[in-house]
Amino acid sequence: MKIHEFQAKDILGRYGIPVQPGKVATTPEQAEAIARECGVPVVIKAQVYVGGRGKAGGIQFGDTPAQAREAAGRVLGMDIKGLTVEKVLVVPKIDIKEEYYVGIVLDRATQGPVAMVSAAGGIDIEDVAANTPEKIVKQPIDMRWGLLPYQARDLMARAGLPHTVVSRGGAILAALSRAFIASDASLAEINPLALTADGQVLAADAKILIDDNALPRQKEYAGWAEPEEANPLEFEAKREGLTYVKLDGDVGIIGNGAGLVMTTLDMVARAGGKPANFLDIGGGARAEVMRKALLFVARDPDVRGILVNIFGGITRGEEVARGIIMAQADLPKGMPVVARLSGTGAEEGRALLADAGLTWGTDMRDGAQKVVAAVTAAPKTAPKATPRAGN
Amino acid sequence: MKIHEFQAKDILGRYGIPVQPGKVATTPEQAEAIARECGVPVVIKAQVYVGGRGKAGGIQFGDTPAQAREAAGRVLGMDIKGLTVEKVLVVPKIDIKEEYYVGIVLDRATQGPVAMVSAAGGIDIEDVAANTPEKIVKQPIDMRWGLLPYQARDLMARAGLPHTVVSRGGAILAALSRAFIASDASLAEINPLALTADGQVLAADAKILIDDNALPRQKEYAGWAEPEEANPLEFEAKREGLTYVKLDGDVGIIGNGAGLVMTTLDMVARAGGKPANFLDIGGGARAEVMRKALLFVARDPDVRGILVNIFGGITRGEEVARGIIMAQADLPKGMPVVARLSGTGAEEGRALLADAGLTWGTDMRDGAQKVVAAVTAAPKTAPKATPRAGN
Amino acid sequence: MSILFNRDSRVIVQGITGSEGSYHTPRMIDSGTRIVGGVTPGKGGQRFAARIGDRALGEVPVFDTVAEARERTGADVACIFVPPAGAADAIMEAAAAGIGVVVCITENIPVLDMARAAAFLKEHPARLIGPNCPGLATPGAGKVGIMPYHTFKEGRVGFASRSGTLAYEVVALLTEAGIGQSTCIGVGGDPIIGTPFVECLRLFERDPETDAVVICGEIGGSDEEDAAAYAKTMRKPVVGFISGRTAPAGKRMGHAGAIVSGNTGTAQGKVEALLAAGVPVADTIFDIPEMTKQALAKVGAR
Amino acid sequence: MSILFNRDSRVIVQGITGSEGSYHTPRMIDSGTRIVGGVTPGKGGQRFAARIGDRALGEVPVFDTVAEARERTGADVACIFVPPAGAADAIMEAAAAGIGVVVCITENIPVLDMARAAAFLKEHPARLIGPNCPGLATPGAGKVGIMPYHTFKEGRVGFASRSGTLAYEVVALLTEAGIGQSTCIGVGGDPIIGTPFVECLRLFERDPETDAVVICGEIGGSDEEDAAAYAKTMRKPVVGFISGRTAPAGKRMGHAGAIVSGNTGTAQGKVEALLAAGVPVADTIFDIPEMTKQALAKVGAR
Repeated sequence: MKIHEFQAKDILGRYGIPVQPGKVATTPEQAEAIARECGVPVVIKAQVYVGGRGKAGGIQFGDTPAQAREAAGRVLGMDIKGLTVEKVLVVPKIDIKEEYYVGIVLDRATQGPVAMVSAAGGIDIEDVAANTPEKIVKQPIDMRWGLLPYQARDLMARAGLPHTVVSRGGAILAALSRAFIASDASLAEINPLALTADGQVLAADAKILIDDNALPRQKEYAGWAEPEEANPLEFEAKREGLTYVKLDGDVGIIGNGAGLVMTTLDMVARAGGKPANFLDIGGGARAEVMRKALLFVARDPDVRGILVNIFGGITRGEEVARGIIMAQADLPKGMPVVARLSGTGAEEGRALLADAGLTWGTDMRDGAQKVVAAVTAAPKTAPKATPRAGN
Repeated sequence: MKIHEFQAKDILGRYGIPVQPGKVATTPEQAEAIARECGVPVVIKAQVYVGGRGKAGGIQFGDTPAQAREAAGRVLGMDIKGLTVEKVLVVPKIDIKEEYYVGIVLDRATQGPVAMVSAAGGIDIEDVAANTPEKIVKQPIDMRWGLLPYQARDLMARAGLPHTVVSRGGAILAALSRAFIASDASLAEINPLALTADGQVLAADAKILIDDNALPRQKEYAGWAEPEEANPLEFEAKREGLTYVKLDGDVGIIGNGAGLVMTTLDMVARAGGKPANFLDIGGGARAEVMRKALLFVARDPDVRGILVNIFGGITRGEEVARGIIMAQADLPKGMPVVARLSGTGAEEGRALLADAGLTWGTDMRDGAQKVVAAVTAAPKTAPKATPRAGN
Repeated sequence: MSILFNRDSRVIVQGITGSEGSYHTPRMIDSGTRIVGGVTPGKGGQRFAARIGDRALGEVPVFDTVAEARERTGADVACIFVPPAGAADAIMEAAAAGIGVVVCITENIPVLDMARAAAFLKEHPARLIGPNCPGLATPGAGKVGIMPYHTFKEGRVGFASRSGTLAYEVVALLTEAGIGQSTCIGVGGDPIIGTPFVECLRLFERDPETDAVVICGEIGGSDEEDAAAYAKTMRKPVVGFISGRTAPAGKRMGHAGAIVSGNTGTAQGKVEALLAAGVPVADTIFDIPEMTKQALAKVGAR
Repeated sequence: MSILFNRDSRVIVQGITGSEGSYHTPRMIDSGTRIVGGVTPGKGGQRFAARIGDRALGEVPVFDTVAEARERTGADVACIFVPPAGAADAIMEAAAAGIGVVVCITENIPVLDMARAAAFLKEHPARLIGPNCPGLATPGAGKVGIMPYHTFKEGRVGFASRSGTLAYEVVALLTEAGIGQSTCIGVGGDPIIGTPFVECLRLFERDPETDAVVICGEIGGSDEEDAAAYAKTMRKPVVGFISGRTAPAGKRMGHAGAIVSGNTGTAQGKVEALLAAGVPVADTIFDIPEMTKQALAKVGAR
């Protein structure tokens, strides 16, 4: 789960990591009041779930409270990579002398978190990793010990940070490790970790991702979930327990099991179509779940046909067929739905679909070809009925 | 550091361990109000820093709020082993079906905490350990992992607790381990862990000791420190950074280094005296600290003479001597003080003492004999002046 | 005839009385698996009656702890259906009790719980399959987990897949084509799993009853690349398939582990690594049976 | 001539720029100890100028980390003066960097920090002396810690004590009686220490330059009982002393470790265990020199 910079800094603060005092504004007037309270000059930072907001104009400055109001007015409502800025973080401007990177990511190879430090901070760490990997030092974190303070200092020293930063930066990194583990993060970055002209070391920006699987025990952070404006359907799907990813094609895809759905996407692409989404209904879905999933996919206005690909194991083919039939009444008129069923209950399911006059594929390839043909045949400019929300 | 039952239960509650809802009262009227709030019948439990309060009448019952008030009236102000009851915990009475013991103690042999479980709860666990040790099962806690939930359940099963308690009791013990480590406890006991007639498992009583050395980072718990009524001097000494233990004799003892002070006590005992206290002034003490220590020891009305035994290393003999001389003005008239100095600055110190007409011993044995002789010679019934507080 | 699990294996089910455990246990028994007991803390002393519809499939004892279960039943394999919050603890419990093969079906386990369990397994060696996997099956001996055993067929091709339903599809295609399997393993879709492809290949390479191996990979991580490097050194032929060729970067495709990060974990990279190691890669799953036959023919196997 | 520390030892001081470290480092140098560097995180690159009053005793480099210090100086012994909150971390840092002997002077370390450090030392073997101890001294070679070195005398009696100032008193009595010491160790007064008496006895037993050993124990724990059991098996004679005979049960006598719990840790029990093992126990510290002479005479030592 993504969280905003101000929320990430809130977490850091709980573990004693210094951050600029600041607050979130949703109106220019609030921004002015915060600037007055925390002292000018201030920085106004767009709070959106994407990187690169600086280049997009999402970071602006105010030398007076009035300027802070104006700057906030410019940033609020701005569109950054498809996301509308609804909040800005207002913090006192600091005089940064040097910028470093410290971060912790989950690493498959070592089967745990890895701490990383680079003297080259303030820029995209993936660029540093790609171009000058020797500028990043890494240390796997032993889950039994966490990142011990001395290990954090060692990393600082090995990354070539100034002597004066080794001690405080090490304490910050060790605290970041505690925050990472206690918050069930899958990524926690401070970039830049700033050394100011007056010798302070603080987190000038922060990014944290929380492990979705841990949200049941991270109740407070789970409550921070917000729709990602670019993908309101993905947010809603998550809340409904569906695994949905929006893609940029026009063929809706529904299946059970992540690998099977991915393979179905590949098969549709091979048949000349473009998948509009990934939707995994998981194991053992009943008719009602199938119905909801279909209506959910149909809510995407780009979708012009839907392929359902189910392997019947715990999930039963006849249940799936019933769900598809139930959905017909609420689907946009003329929306082609092709179902391909195999395994348990597949025959019963196919019979039900045939009785209802619906299309089915003999296998995954056949289903893919049929749905692509149906979408291609349909008039591109046909006015689409707004589907009713499945409930 | 000792804390009260209600405070220990507060900590347990933070880790999800079920306890009876209840509150602390300092007046009978408060007890009545709490009884009304949490529902009768209630138990009124004296909150004092000693065991055996039940036998002493410190636990009483109230079937109505009015009875709760009366019971609290009887318990509040009661003297239990020299301690005056100033607070009572009022909790709903539970119908206990079985009682178990779960506890975690620090174990020198395994160099860490050890979890213990016994089906024989509700009684003094030291008696169980002495008489039927086979009824206690133990598991050292690996500091790298903490007590894993399955290990806690294993202990429950091995202790022969009923099947239905294994799961919930195990969760409680695992939580107790988290509480122990996070709170820097040196002991944490739930005795009894109660199985109620309606199948609940909860902590009916709790005892936690906090490691004094960890108080700087356990700020909240450090704030819970209270004078132990029986030993107000010990509480005050701790606040002043002196290591003081009250004993039952009449010869005050001051030294530097725990082993040296203990050896001095032994030497005084061997010379026929009875030590009134243990006071370690630590390393590198200056004259002012010595003066304060002397006046501190003299505040104990039992003290009839004081032996100062200092090995001069970082601590300097002449500083000690100056402190002793400075204290004379504020010490009770006629209170004999014998000083024995060795090591750095010992000669200078002895010269200063001799100039001031004060007694010194050539070695520890000589010093002990001289102070015992002085105390024995002093008239036992001499009225003692109240010493002024050292400041 | 198999790796990890055979006719002599003695299996316990952790979480046997839960909804998943009680559903799948009778089906495991029905496939021939010798289930010797179950574990549900707090329900020790009870007996679990296995039943599918009207068919009674016997009773097994339930224990509070794996240690007890192992002591009393001599179990050497555990199948875990414990909910996510307790699943990593269940894995550690099984390993500490000396269970040799631990199959964890549970999905949605917090990843740091698995990081902790992975560290624990270094001190308490046990072979972990999963989590977030359908388990394993040895046609002719039975299954440990939730695979649709009736589509499987006894034979000499080892099979491993990161995805469950995709595995069923591919195994069904193999069976239809007359190609039997020695052991089929769902390695799991999480970023941290106990037995990645390379470990499966090592086990199959050593298994006298396996002639060739099919692996079905997907985007994310580098398990397929690691497998490719090892496959190069193997005597036995390997056939590969990679799903998610059309998956965009940065999106988690269902499986927690199925995500392309920057330019690592792409389908393209995996296909290239396998091809470079001499492992033929199927374009679609329908090509897998024929390629497997060719591989078997190459080593002169039945 | 010694155990743990000798003329060839290369010592670094952790916390060298702090008040304790900067006070004691010159005094260690003055005793002959080869101090090769110091560590204070954040002060790497500086130099520490050792000085007692007007006497300059040379300069040593300061490093940010023990790893750097060890790499650049070849240090094999570390002396820790780091404040309590960071002391356990300093111990682990030294051990992880490969320092063989770690002497921790710091007192008031939270006991669970030491429990963690003790577990860490099982994975990163290093000999820890202390914490909450005065360190060690090898007369003729120098000292690591804060012992009053001028009262020590080169010789062949090993010495170990849980208490600092008591140790100084007893060593002074030995020296006055003409009995020199091979190595004197303050093992520390905490419940969790790196090197209890029994380990000291093992080291002295193996040391060709030690003929007999004196141990000064106190109430609390069972280190003296453990030592007694081992002393029974030793070739070299041991003389014992126990302080705290008049200490009441349940009271912590200064040292965190000096507490009688129930009927364990009593002076009486320790005295009896030593006597039963054939270790003579001195009634007062004044008896120790004579008993040590008798012990030496028994083994025909100088």
